[in-house]
Amino acid sequence: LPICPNGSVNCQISTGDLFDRAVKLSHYIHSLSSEIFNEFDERYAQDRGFITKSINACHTSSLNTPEDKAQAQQIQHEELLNLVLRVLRSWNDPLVHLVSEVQGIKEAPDTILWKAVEIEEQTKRLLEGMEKIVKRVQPGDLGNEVYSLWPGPQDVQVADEDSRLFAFYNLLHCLRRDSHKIDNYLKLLKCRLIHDSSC
Amino acid sequence: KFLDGQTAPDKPEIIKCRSPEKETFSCWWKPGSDGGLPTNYTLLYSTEKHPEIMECPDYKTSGPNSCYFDKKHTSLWTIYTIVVNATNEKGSNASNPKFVDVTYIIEPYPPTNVSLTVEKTHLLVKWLPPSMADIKYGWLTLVYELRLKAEKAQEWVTHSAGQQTQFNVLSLHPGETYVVQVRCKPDHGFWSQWSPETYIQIPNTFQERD
Amino acid sequence: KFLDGQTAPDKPEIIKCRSPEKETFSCWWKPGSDGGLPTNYTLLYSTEKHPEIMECPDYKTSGPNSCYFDKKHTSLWTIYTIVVNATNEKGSNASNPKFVDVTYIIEPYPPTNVSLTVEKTHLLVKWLPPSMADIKYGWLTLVYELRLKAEKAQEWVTHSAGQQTQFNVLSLHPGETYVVQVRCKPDHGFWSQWSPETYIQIPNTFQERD
Repeated sequence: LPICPNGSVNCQISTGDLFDRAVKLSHYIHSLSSEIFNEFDERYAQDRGFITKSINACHTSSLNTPEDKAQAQQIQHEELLNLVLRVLRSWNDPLVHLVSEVQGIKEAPDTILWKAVEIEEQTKRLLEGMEKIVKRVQPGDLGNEVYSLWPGPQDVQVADEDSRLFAFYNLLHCLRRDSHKIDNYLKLLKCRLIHDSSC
Repeated sequence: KFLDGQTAPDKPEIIKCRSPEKETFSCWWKPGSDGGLPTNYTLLYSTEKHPEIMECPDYKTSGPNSCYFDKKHTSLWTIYTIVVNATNEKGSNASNPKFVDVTYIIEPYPPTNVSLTVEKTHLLVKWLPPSMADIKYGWLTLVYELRLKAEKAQEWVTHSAGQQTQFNVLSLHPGETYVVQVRCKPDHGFWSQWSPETYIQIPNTFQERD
Repeated sequence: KFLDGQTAPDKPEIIKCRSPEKETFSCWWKPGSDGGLPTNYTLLYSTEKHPEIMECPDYKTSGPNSCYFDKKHTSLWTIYTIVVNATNEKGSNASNPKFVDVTYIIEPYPPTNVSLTVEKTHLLVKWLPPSMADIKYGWLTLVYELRLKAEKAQEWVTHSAGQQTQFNVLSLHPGETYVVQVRCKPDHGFWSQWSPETYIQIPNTFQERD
């Protein structure tokens, strides 16, 4: 089957288009992550002081990610792209777990369940796109290190309700944070690589 | 054998591919003549990531002469090369290939909640965009068109509303009943269907503009 | 000593923290009663990456009862634990801690240079992002909303412009004076204030679309 119309050689989606789609998807994923966190926080976490316990408790905290504009300006785009890929991959298992466990939360509204499923699905789509972008931007080895920074769901199995709710709260808190990082870095990379830092 | 008028089928033509929300898409084809014999149609496709030939996953959902690609088979990140083969006893014939990038074949669902309010000197038409993630999060801009006509008239009057989700229609006749529809289109995409017809009768007290 | 009515100061309250451009931020507090004695306020904070207690780097830039964190002292995606202490001769009292992630307290300044140009069939509204916001680099992404109304009308009509810095407004009445304002919001944050009101009179020659 000829791949491209009338024999043109390089018929593929432009890198600019790939970035556009990745940014739309990351924006959507973060918006959903914020909504699901806020909904859970309002319904299950009020006055439980979970925020103090969630300090330095994200499984991705050890990843050295830029935390202000100056740091982001210094980092090479290959490194930033790979960071985005690593953060995304580190959420594969936790999101699978989140979707299965959310159904066990007492009177969890459908909206929380729907958003968990949607976030997991769209994150997989974004990962597919990021792998394509990284291959396009730096054709070398994609580095498919198996990623499981996530220690696994042991807290969630414990009986006492407070610990179980905190385990969820922390997962959603970290998801909101990491999805915002991914969204921010992708918007920045798009401006840098596609619009020559002149968005 | 050819004397009995039976031949291989004509080349089918892929007429359009559309996606309502970039998560799924469908393609439709127009068969050519079937050469006087029972003819079978298969849609084959490949993508950059999976260059091996795959067959249409679902010939039913989008109706006759169609192929429906569900979420699992729809990727934002690749160009699809699609061909339809017509085959009968005498042989087969393939359509020209169609190259599809899902982001550029969006035909959104129509606008919703069309509301009509008669104000002193004009009719205020308001609507909501179709519910689609990209729109809700401000990442896909839609432009709108509305059309209206007196109930018994033949000709529609069409207005372009740009990105607005409301529009003031002037010069209407008191006592007349009007029917209104709205449609929308993304930057790189196709016009939606028109929204269902909405009716309104202009009261006699309406101040016609000179 | 207590007979002279002098006591330790009341507990202060941290009322708000805001970042205008995702690169610096400020917090403001409301003092309680000073117990009748000269009272001193200190803001102390720690972050996830630097758990040791640090003091506010700049009590001046953001006005009275405030602390300003410049670029060097501002990090995103990390929780700041902030407390304000009130101290006088009789003792001291600490506010409740406030937990802040700068990522979620961004409230930009309004858009600037709002310009209105009457074109043949519509009003073109154009504006610039707030001066301090570095949009070019992509660290901050803004979306915009504009509203307008006839000068004497009560109801504003609001339009969402997405990331664009201009918008065509249709269905305006010739001879009418309109007031327009624009505001902006980071992709994930708080709406700015509305820009100052800008006025324009639509000439009588203006072609109402119909």
